[in-house]
Amino acid sequence: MAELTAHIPRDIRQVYMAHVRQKRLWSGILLILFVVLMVSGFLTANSRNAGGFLNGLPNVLDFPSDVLGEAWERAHLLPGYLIKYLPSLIETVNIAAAATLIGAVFGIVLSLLSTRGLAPAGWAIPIIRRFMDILRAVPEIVVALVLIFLLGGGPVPAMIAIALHTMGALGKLFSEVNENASLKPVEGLQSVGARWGQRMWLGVIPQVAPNLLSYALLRLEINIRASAILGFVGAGGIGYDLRNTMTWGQGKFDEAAAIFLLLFVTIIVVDQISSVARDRLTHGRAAS
Amino acid sequence: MLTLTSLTKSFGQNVAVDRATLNFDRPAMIGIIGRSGAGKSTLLRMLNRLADVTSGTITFEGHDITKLSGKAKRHWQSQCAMIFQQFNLVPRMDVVSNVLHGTLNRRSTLATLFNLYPTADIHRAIDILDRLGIADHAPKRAEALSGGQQQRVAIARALMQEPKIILADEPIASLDPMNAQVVMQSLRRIHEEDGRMVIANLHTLDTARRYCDRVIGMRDGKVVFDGTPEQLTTGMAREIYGAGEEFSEAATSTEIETLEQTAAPQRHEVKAAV
Amino acid sequence: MLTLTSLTKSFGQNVAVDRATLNFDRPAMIGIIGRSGAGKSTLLRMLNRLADVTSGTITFEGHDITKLSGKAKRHWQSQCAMIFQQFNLVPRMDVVSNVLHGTLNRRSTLATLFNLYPTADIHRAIDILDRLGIADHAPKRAEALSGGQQQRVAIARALMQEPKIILADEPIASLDPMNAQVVMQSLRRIHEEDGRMVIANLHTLDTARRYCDRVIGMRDGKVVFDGTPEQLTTGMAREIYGAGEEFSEAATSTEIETLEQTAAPQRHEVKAAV
Amino acid sequence: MTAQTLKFEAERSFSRKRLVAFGVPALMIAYLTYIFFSFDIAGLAERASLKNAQTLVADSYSYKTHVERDNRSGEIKIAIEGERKGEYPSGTAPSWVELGDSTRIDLGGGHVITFGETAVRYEIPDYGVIRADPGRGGVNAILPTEDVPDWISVSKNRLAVTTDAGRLTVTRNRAEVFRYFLGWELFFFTLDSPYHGMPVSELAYRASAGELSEILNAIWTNTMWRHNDVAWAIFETILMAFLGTMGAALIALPLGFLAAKNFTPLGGLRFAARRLFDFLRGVDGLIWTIVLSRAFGPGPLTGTLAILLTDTGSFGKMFFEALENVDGKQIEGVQSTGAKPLQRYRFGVIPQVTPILLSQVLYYLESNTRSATIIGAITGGGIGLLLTQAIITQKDWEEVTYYIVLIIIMVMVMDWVSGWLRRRLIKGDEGGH
Amino acid sequence: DDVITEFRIGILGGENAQDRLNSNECLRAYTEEALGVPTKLFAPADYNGVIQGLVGGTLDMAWLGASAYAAVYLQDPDAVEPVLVKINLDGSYGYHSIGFARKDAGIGNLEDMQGKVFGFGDPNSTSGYLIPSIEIPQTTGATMDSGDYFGEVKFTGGHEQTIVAVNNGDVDGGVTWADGQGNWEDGYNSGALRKAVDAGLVDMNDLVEIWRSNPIPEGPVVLRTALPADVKEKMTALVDGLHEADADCAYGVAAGDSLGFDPITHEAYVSIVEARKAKSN
Ligand SMILES: Nc1ncnc2c1ncn2[C@@H]1O[C@H](COP(=O)(O)OP(=O)(O)OP(=O)(O)O)[C@@H](O)[C@H]1O
Ligand SMILES: Nc1ncnc2c1ncn2[C@@H]1O[C@H](COP(=O)(O)OP(=O)(O)OP(=O)(O)O)[C@@H](O)[C@H]1O
Ligand SMILES: [Mg+2]
Ligand SMILES: [Mg+2]
Repeated sequence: MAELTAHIPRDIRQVYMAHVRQKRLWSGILLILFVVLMVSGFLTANSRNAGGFLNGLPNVLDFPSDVLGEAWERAHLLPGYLIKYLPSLIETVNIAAAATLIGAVFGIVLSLLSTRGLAPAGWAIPIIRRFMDILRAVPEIVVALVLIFLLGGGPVPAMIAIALHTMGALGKLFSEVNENASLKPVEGLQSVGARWGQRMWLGVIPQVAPNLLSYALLRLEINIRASAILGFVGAGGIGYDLRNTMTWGQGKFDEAAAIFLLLFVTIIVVDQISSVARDRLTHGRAAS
Repeated sequence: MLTLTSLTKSFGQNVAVDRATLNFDRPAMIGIIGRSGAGKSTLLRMLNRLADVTSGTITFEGHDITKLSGKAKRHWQSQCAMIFQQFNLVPRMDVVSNVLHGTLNRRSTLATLFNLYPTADIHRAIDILDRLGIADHAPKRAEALSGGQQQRVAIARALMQEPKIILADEPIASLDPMNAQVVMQSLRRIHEEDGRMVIANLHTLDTARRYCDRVIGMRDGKVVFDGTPEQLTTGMAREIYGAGEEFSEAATSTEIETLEQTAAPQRHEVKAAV
Repeated sequence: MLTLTSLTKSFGQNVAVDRATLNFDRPAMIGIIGRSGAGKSTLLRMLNRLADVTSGTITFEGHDITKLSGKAKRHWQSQCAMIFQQFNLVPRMDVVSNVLHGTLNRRSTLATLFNLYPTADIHRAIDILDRLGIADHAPKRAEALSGGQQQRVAIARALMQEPKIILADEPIASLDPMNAQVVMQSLRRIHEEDGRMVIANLHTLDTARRYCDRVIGMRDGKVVFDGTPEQLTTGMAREIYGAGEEFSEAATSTEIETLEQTAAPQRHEVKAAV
Repeated sequence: MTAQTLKFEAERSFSRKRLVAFGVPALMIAYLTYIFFSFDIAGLAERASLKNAQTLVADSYSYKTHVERDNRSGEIKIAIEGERKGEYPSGTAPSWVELGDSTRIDLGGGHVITFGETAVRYEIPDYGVIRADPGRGGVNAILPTEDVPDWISVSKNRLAVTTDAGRLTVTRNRAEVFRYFLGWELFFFTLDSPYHGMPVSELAYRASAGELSEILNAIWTNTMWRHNDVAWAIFETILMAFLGTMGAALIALPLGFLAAKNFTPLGGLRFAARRLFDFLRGVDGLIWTIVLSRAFGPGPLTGTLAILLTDTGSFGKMFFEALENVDGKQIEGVQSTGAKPLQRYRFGVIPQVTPILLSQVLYYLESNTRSATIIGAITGGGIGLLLTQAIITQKDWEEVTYYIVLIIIMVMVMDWVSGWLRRRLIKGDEGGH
Repeated sequence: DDVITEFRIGILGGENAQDRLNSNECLRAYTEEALGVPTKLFAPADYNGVIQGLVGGTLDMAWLGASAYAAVYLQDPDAVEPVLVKINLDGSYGYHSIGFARKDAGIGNLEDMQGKVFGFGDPNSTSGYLIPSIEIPQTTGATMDSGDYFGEVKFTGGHEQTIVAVNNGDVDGGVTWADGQGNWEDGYNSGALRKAVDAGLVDMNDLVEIWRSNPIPEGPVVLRTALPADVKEKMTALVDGLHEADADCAYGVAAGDSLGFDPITHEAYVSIVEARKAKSN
């Protein structure tokens, strides 16, 4: 017995030391790789940029101070601008809300069709999943620009573009939620002869609704930004006004500042409301 | 009225139900016993058409229901209610809604999506709950109920279907002895008062003996016993459960009286047997 | 060597430890008992300086450690190892790394940040694990171990510190009787073989009696008993636990033998007492 | 309670439920109706341009070759997509164009266009011959029929004929024919490359005979499609996403500690850190791009910094939330050994939060690839710029298609890579929670 | 700073980014040769990118539109100095802002546009915004605010978008640039209309000209003021002599046929600067 215990640790020592050496080697390699990637990446980006990082750093505040300076000078005009651009802001929010609504509704359908165990046609699952991957992979701006060419400017191309992207993104998230739903109620409903729609609506949706709603809210937050950005490329809303005033430069910076303020406040407000609501949905309910 | 002919179900290599041939000519209360993996659940799931049949046929009142699909299959399911071990209710919905789900097959999808159940159905649902002694819980969420109460809700849902057959897959396995008794008595009463056929998978011999008119024993997918409770001797039971000499009736019991008599030392054996 | 003088800790209105005065003149194995909220944990946490002292002093080998801070405090902590009820290991790191955390105070910050420990330390860690009988688990993640094993890893981490004192805050409260015995025996062995002082908060009288040289009883923050296990009569115990006539030794027992003797009926009482 | 009162109650509860069941969709429909009118979706049908759609679709999978005559000098120019770099050397022509005193252009299917001395003749099967004689006084078009079909547009100074075989426009100065072909023109080799028009078997043979690098070089430096620039652009986009995301994570980690209640007792500091995160997040990446482009000018660094700033806000918020949820027991355990504060964080906190942080960072890496595409379109870097410019120019739809395909592949690959890394780096975590 | 380590040229929009880089590649090579420092081309997405680059000093040279030059000048008069201007084939150095509409909409002149939707291009464009926004009110006697004379006034984002928007009927009329030489049915000799016609996007038979501005001075080639004097000299000489040295390259850089570049000074743009000031708040 004594002999046995005497050489066991030696053995374990060797095994463990080998383990440690390997781990150190790997973490060393990973660390070096990461540092090399970061440094060389930074140097590449720096050299391919017009202005260098170090040269630019002292001037970082030039632009904001130009904008703020002008806005300050004509601060009395600010309330007027806020009112002037409110309709654009509403349009931006509407684009986001409508797109989120449409995207979420289709996202639910897509997710049910692509969740194993729930989908009525198993063979279609991989097809629908790839379809959602593609919807997610195309940046909204691409769809929006193409649609602007086809449908003309305005809110609709942006809405469609965001809705498509939302469909893909929410479809994937929703189907992950669905996967965790219990199949027992579904089987129970199946045993009474319920149709697919009834099984989903009564058996699955009540289980997953709080999570879906919470994800949809998060998406709304993201979509408001997206909708503002698309305005930038001509899809209407406040982004369009922001671009027109911002690119004019000196002389309209006060308007740009006002628009920016509107947009910023909206984003923060929606962000805060949605994060409180999401917290309630996912934690509050679960506890009760 | 219900005939199974050489009914077989295999999962790949594994034959879960092996050429089961059974005939039920009048509504009775039937218990199916057998140890875990014997194929009891699979048999019931084929009857309800939750699972497809590999070979063999099921006929009910002269109609072949083995290959039904779509609407016809759902119609059959509506006539052949199923009760599960885990109740399989919609936990977040209230009790009455869960019971009303029994009418889904009869109502249009759209109407049910908007909760448009006829008032008469709602009333009947409450009557059924009342009959099962849980009407007071009608407005509660299903998840707020105890196991025994949930199982009675499941029975109520089954009754709501006005089924010709009620299938029950180990309806009392998740329940404590007290609740188990209430649930089995409800099933028996339904059989006696409404004259419906009840087929229940049971876990324990004494339950089958006490409540059933006819007992079927399965082992490794095959029907190895089919007779009255009286014909079910301890020797027979040993064969069904594949147990040796140490087998004792009490080991599979969940009856309250039995439990209290044998108390503590029994617990280990119960586990071993389950 | 260790002296507490009128040691007090209050949380607002609530006085958790109330003028505790104790003197330990040689390394011994000391058990502290008392019911929940008596102030046992708070006392140990003050000793390790995880919690600050409200008033009174702690001196160790002539040095006042009551008000140490920064480096000196950390140095004291490294000499005075602590074992927790919930083990307080880093679950995602492997067992040896957890044990090596016992050397953190001695090694340079930079090296340890990158997990660079001297080979000698690693070998010693494995030796300690071997001594505690869990060397085989050395490369596993701490979270993959059972409770008893995790507690032995925690003891190994404490030993790695080469401490003069080992404090153990209910080291066996989360363990089953089998593991509890192994852990208590380890602590006792450490005391006997290495001559280290061990102070353990214990939950149950019989453990204290069986393993300790000296038992301290606390009630409502005050030291109400200080003596050998033999001096700890049932009447004394009743006073410490503030229990009435119904108090029985077995109610607080976790010993395996005791458990088997009294079996089932006891379980309820244990819960009530805990 | 009697069954009667229960029934009554159940009825009431069901009417309530119906109200909700109808109310929620009704609200949604009401909102969408409002959107329908406020976005003027009805008017959209009119505005939607089917012709544009056709142009777009046709152009995305086909290309056209221009044959153009200067009516004054009589000079003939043949160029793919009418671009200089696709021009045929003078005196040469594709097989369907016969140069000579009069130029005969065979559009296939019996459609033949002839450029005479001055006159232009277009034979259209089942219709007849269109003639035009452009000169000072106009194009002088003569059609075989009285009424003008809608695929012919004619005015005094301009004649345009669009058929399935191709297009002809004649103005006083120029006569121009477009013939459409399937495929992406000159995708691999430009006209001046010796490999242009070479069959695949021949190419394979040459490649095996040691010309592989020349062949690849010819493709790589293709002046029409500029594959090397496109590859750089993709690389720049990924670079922006990678640097921005990782840089933000590195900066947000220490800031996250500042914002977490359990690590920063100073309320003021915490408040400042949190508001900083809100601010960085609230000002979108796009705005940061504009703000930064004054100081750093156009290029990928500006895009990187914009992503970095926004994500520092997002990560900061997520990190401090994760930090506030850490389990104090592990920290206390490490602390009780006399560990220094930095060691406490390293062993008590970092192992707990790494899986959460890592998975969030990797998730962002993928989504930032998309953001980098958009940001690139503003600051002038990466595939985003190429794409938006190609769309805005509204003629190079085959390039648009090419870029879109590349972007989809890029995002999907990044999605896959980040998923793979997530699984590799956080493996074995399932047991930990 | 008397030595430079690299030279950065900004290129304005109007064409596919790739094509822009492509046609300026020869200029880049000549610059590298002349200055002996690495030279890079940048093609930001819009006017603003180049303007910011010049104001911030991260670009050394660009060929700007007149209005964009004014924007730079107004933000920082010392940032850049104009050195050269492109000379057209006829010796002039100007072009026009052309107002146009769809023929089938029954619009033939500005009067017909009353109450209709009018489209500008980019706010920083001289012909797409600045000049028409000053000269059209002189004709109509009303402001360019939405609802005053025109029913609505929008920015389409650029010349190409304006043409497509008018052709599609999204806006009833718009402005874009053209040299005003040659024939309408060809989309004139050069300009945005000509490019759209060449691309097959529009049929000039469907469009009519409804307005034309006074000649607008061609935008200047500018150099960053802070560049060392010898660099400025070399670059001015290089671009000035480009047409003689390499006509093909000059074609690419000038985006079409020209007689090359001639020297110019800030004085030529004073009126444009004033116009831009007038349009600012
Ligand atoms: N979906 C399935 N896929 C594969 N094999 C299955 C499936 N369902 C059941 N089986 C197998 O079929 C056999 C019979 O299972 P079944 O569930 O019918 O037994 P049981 O008698 O109900 O047992 P228990 O008392 O455990 O419920 C078992 O071997 C089981 O592993
Ligand atoms: N951090 C704290 N803040 C406020 N009160 C505390 C804190 N820690 C302990 N207390 C209080 O101090 C008293 C003594 O607690 P302590 O944890 O020391 O008791 P204990 O004897 O260890 O009990 P247990 O057996 O439950 O661990 C209790 O009343 C407790 O509520
Ligand atoms: Mg079963
Ligand atoms: Mg305690």
